[in-house]
Amino acid sequence: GGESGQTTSSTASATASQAAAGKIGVILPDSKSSARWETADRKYLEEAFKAAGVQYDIQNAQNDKTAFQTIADQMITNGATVLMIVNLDSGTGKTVIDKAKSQGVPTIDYDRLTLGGGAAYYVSFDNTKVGQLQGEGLAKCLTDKEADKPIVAYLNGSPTDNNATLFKAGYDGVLKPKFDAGEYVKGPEQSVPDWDNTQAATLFEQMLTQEPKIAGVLAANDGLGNAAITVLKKNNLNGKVPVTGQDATVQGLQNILAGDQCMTVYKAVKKEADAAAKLAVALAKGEKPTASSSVKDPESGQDVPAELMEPQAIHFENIKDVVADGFVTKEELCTGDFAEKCTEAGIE
Amino acid sequence: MTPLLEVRGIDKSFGPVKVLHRVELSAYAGEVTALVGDNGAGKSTLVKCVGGIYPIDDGEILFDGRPVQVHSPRDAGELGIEIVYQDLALCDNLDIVQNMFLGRERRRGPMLDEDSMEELAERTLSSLSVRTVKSIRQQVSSLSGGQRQTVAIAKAVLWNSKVVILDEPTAALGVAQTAQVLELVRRLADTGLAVVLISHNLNDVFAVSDRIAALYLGRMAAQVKTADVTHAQVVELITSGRSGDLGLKNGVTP
Amino acid sequence: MTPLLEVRGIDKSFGPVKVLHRVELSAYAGEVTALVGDNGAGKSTLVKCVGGIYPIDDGEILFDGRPVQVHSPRDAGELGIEIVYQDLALCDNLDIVQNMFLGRERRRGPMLDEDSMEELAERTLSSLSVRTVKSIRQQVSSLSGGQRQTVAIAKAVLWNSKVVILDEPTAALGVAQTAQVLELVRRLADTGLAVVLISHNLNDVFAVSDRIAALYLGRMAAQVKTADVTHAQVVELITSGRSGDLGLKNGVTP
Amino acid sequence: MNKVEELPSEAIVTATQSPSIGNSFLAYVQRVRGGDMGALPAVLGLVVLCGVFAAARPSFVTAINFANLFTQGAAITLIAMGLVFVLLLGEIDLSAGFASGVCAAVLAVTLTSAGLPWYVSVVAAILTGVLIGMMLGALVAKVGIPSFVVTLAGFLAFQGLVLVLVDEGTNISIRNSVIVAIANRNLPPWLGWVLYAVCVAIFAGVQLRRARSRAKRGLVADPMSLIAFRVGLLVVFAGLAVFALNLERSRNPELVSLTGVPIVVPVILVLLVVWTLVLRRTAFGRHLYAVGGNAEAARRAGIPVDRIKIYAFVICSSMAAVGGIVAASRASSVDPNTGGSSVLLYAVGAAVIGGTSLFGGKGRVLDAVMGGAVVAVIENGMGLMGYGASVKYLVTGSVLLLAAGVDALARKRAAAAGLR
Amino acid sequence: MNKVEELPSEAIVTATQSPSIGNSFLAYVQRVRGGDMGALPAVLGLVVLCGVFAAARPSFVTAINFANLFTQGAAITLIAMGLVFVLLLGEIDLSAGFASGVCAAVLAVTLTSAGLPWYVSVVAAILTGVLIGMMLGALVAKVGIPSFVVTLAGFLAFQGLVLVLVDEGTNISIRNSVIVAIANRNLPPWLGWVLYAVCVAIFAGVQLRRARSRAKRGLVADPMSLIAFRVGLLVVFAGLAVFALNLERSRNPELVSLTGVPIVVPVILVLLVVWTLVLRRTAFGRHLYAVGGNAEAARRAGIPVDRIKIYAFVICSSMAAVGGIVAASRASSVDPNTGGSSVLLYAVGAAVIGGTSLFGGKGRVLDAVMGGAVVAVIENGMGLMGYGASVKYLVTGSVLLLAAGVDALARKRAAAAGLR
Ligand SMILES: Nc1ncnc2c1ncn2[C@@H]1O[C@H](COP(=O)(O)OP(=O)(O)OP(=O)(O)O)[C@@H](O)[C@H]1O
Ligand SMILES: Nc1ncnc2c1ncn2[C@@H]1O[C@H](COP(=O)(O)OP(=O)(O)OP(=O)(O)O)[C@@H](O)[C@H]1O
Ligand SMILES: [Mg+2]
Ligand SMILES: [Mg+2]
Repeated sequence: GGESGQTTSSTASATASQAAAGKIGVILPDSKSSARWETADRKYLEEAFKAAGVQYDIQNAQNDKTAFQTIADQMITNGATVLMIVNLDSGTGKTVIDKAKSQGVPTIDYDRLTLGGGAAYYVSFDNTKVGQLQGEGLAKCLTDKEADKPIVAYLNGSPTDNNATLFKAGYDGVLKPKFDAGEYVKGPEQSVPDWDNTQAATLFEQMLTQEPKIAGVLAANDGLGNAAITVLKKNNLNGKVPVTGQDATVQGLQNILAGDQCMTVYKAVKKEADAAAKLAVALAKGEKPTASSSVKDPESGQDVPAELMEPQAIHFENIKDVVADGFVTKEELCTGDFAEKCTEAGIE
Repeated sequence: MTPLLEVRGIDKSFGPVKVLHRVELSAYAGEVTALVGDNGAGKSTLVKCVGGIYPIDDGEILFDGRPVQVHSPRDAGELGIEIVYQDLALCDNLDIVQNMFLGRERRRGPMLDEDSMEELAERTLSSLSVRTVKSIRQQVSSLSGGQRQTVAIAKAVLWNSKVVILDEPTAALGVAQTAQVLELVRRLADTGLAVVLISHNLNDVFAVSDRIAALYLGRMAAQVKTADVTHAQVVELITSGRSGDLGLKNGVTP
Repeated sequence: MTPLLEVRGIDKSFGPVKVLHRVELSAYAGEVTALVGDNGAGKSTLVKCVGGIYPIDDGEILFDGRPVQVHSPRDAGELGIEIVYQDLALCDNLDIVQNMFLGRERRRGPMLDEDSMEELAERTLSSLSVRTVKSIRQQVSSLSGGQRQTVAIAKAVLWNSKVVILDEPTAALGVAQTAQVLELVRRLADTGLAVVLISHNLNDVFAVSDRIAALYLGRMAAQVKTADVTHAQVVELITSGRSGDLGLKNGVTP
Repeated sequence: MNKVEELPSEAIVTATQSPSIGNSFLAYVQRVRGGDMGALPAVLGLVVLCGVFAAARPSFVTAINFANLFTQGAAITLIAMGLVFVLLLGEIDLSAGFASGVCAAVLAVTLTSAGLPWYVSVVAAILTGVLIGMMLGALVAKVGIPSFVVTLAGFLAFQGLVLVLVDEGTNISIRNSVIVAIANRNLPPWLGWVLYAVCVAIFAGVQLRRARSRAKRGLVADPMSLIAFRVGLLVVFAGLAVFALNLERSRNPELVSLTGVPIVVPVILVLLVVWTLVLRRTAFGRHLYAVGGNAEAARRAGIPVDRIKIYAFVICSSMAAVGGIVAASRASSVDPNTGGSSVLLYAVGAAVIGGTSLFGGKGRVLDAVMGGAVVAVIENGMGLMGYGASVKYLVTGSVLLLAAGVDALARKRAAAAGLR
Repeated sequence: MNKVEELPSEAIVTATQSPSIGNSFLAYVQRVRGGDMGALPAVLGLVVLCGVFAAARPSFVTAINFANLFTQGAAITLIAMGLVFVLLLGEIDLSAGFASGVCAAVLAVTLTSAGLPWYVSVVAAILTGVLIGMMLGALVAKVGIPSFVVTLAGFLAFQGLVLVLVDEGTNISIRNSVIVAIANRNLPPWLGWVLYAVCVAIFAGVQLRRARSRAKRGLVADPMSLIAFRVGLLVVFAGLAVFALNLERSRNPELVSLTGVPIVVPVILVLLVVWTLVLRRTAFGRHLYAVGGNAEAARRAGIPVDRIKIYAFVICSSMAAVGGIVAASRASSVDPNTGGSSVLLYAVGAAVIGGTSLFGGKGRVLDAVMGGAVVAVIENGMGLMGYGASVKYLVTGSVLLLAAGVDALARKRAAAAGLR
């Protein structure tokens, strides 16, 4: 966290320099559904803005829509000339975008598209793609284990998180045909409120009690995956039942190294952040940058200029890619018993 | 003459503890009936049964000869029974006027008529010799013990009720105030109300009452005319449940 | 003879209302000092100032001739001042024994010594003529008014204190219990304690007290030997603040 | 009643001097020093907070930020206003947050899926609130389950209900311009001034009439000078506020003009006045205080305690509905988080900071508004400071503590003076 | 004290018959019918819930599910046990959930980043709890800010603190086998039986000694038959529980064996006994009840009210720390949600369902355990039913209401009999 360096300088100078370069306001969604927002996005965006020498203000709405809007109000009050938002939902997002527009402030949808919002740009990973990778990853692990008509359980993300819906759409797209074909058997499914890992453990424990033959777990992120793995360990089923994840956290990667987790999805946040920062800086300087592609807003039917990143599935074999990218360091990952596994996975 | 208020064969237990045993009591219009008895004899419990605070286990309550059901203080109020309880039950967060009119506020349209209530409360209180109350808009939590008691009494006599029951009303009162309250009690009876007065002070009892009812360990030992008994006899009834011909025989009502 | 407890020039206001005006009071070891006064005169407030419940605005408290600071009930307790307050302040959710030993529980090691406390409580209570308490393990919320008062008195006399102050202790008590408490008061004084007794009942006051202090509208009207005054004089002091040579002149202490 | 009228009428209230503005002020100072400070601590806390934020971020004292404050704090304040009624009884309503969510969802669904006109939707939402309140109240008063448990169950169930209403997690956009206007549009400047004039006139009129009626009855009445002083205060402060809100606050005035009193301000004002009247001038309000102060005494006075409780819950949930409507309007959408996260705690916090007791019997609707202002200022100021998530939580907590600390210490000082 | 001893000693307690098992049982029935039902409603609620879930899902009554119940409910129960102390005072601790999160985070950080041995980490976590409690207690008792506000501020600040400790949202895995064992491993079956024998022996011993000591003093004592009955109950029920937990519950018994009493069970038992003793048999416990019942009376009795309050908050936060450790162990990880979401409300709910009053002065540690069991059974059963999120919220709410309703109606019946 911490304050954004330049904004704390006296406002006199702030207003003076504002005319020259403008000021970028960034609203992150929360810090609990995923660690990325505060640990990765904030860091990379700050670096990019600092490098470009523009003023910025990055805040986190903590999954609170009211706070989200308040922050937007305050940023405009504080003189932001570009607004970059990760919306909590499209409704609030649209209100903020409309308000910003009415004040002549352009907006960038970062990571999440505001449906019907009409932001100037959209920069994101494809969340449905993330789910798709999870589904494919699980299928791969099940094939490796030579499972026969495996029962697959779902630990979905928070029922109130729209991204969780997108992830689910992704992995359902892969797995549902297999269920329909009788290749796999659909097991119990639960959404985990607030992505809460402790609740996830209880939920999964009950699934396992009810359906002891669960042979594969589609967990929406690494935290939920770890919760499932803890329960599996208790029953000495860890490693036998593949579990998925997302975010390539140290925890998830270590679980993969230990053989307890099947895969995770790595999103190169730095690339996303850099792309978004580039657009924002250009806007702040009064330029009109062009985007590499565009997506169609399903609600308004308009094309939104977009920069789209590709997520990457991580299995034991390619953990080293994540380390090589600098997303996690070897020191964090290869502690204690994991040092050996790291060597095995070819991590330098 | 039928008594205005009569209770017959009232039983009352708290869990395993039986506090009242087939108690009888009559209060007549125009008379002061004194209810006496030792600490814990069950006087307050009897009053609370009549007032609808406690449900009774058995027995019946008659008002003006008709059996009535008293299930809540509201029922008692509607019959015209007004009670000053020993544990006063004032709302500490309200002021004197608000307490006095609680549950029977005067209104003008949908709004409260504060001014007329204030006026009336002031007049009633001053008639009870309270000289030290600084303001009748004071919260009752800041009143002295006697002042609280006076407010409770004033509250009860403010209404056009038919029966007034006072549970140790003068316990916390000074000499002058006690005299005023006793005078008030007499005056209420003289205007045709039935008054029941609970008191441990036998001088007061003899001074104002027409009848005396003595409760002993939850049983009604005797109910007699004040003129027919002596001070010593009443003390005996209170402390041992009987006195000569009067009172309980072998622990049961005659 | 220096008084065991003395207050000098105590002032006390509640917000804008001044309740005590330079009040003086002395209580001597071996004597019963009666504190009398009309409702709202300030008796209970004075007692609460001495007990550390209210901070005083001005004046000083002397114990055995030494000026002392009483900032909390704890301080008063440590000096050996034990008080029965008019608003009894028992913990309704505790039983009789627990209330009586509250703050001074007997222990055996780190644990409470329930049995010895129960034994002692039972003995103390029975000496106060309470016959109707069903069990001393009863919660005090289920006690009658007089029973509660008895518990509070028993609690205060259970300790080896030097000064005992009783604020209207007999207000809710029956005839026999009142006699017992008055006897107890006398006995406490005779064993060398200083006892202060607040009461509205002048018969009781004359029966047990050695001195009488009369408070009038927050001012100490007079403090005299009981033997030197008549009943009528005390009534005059209470109701008008003066009586012949005694009392306030033009509203100020002589 | 005739009995009493015959009694000798000798005035007992002799200690009160006929008041003038001078000694009224003196009496006030004395009252405050003696500990009866009313809203003073909350006001003090507000002033300190505003001072600190203004010093740290000059943008805090801009017209736009002043206007933002109102819309930002409105929903929480409205919910807190309703909560006061329940808190006055010594009860609690943990479900108020999600109840507002349910009502907002009803609004959204009837507006979009059912396509009803906005006023029907608003009525439906509020009726939903009434229904919820009746249910909660009945469970508390009639069945006798502690309100904490009932409303905890409500907290869970309503969360589920919101999910059902918004189709398991999607979010419904509200596009009706009237509804969106509530929290996002302003009155035209002239209407602000008209409103101001009406308020001042009514206030002065009521004060005068009251004094005159009391004087006629021979009761102590406020002197003219004091009334003039009060009206003067209102004229100046309300005038300043309206003036500030009528300033141009658009960042690109040539693009779009942004002036006027936010629509939520009169909404809050009207509800504040109505509920204050209900609490202070009707028998129902009196009984509410009585039940909260001493339920047994109230019962003995013949007050229908159960009914009072049910009404209080109904009011609370209906106000939650109003808060939900405002929140939905502000977000222009409803999703399963509406009314969730910290809404409830902030609302109860607002009421408590304003001086409402959690043990019942003490509190005013104005408290909720004052406390709501404190919460809104903290949130607004913290927003301007631009801290990261963790620091913001830490600082918000500390600031909340500080604001409450001013209040507590002031009251503590008073208690030491002997008043509690 | 000598004064008193001279007074004539005439027994006043005459109404009590010397009890036998027969009339003890009669007296109990009479007590229950009279309304003093102790834990009965909670037990009844539990039985009903178990019956319903068992009927709906046969897997509910398997050995594995029985064992799961304990580990699933442990953290909430432990936090609820601590909350009882604060609730007894009529205060509340909204921050207990996140306090447990902070302590869990301290555990995780010292364990992983600092690489300390597990026992040092555990001590550090608990000390953090003590510190938090001291802070909260001081603010409530010394500064005089209402506990709702103090702990609301704590709720926010600790949330921030957790975020700081876990590096703004990362998820720290706990790989220490001892810590992980707490909530995930079991005692060897023989140790379970030893523990059982020790418990029974101690219980019987204490009961006997107590009766004998009272009889010697001439006080009313429990008869042998009653004691034998009580011990018998314990022998049967505890024996059944240990037996069930020692059944094989592995899914692949040939692969791996899974038997024994979960380690959290003795942890909870020991804490239950210790805190029950503190509450019922020490002066501190007595004073806690006194302050909760009538703070003014306690103050007048010379009880250091402030200190008692601080201690209560310290106990509450330390128990939250213990709960946090168990939660961390169970999830084998700590993240910013640890102790968040509904942990606090469930914990308070557990205490209240068990019979603890929110107004102070009434409650036992056992209540928290009983209430915790109700909450755990609901969560466990709902998990087996496999509903979607919205239905689950709805049903959980209703079930909670039902469980509390049984209790409320039983008490209501009692109140009608005149006992309140
Ligand atoms: N709620 C209750 N639960 C159990 N016992 C009770 C309850 N209320 C009263 N009692 C018992 O009932 C008996 C009668 O009490 P009551 O208050 O009627 O006595 P009383 O005659 O008014 O005495 P006093 O003159 O002291 O006021 C007492 O022994 C008391 O302990
Ligand atoms: N907390 C308070 N705030 C304001 N006024 C108070 C407070 N406590 C007492 N008073 C006022 O102080 C005066 C003296 O009260 P106090 O209780 O000392 O009287 P008292 O002599 O004990 O009377 P009684 O014989 O009725 O018990 C009364 O007028 C009372 O209204
Ligand atoms: Mg009585
Ligand atoms: Mg007094």
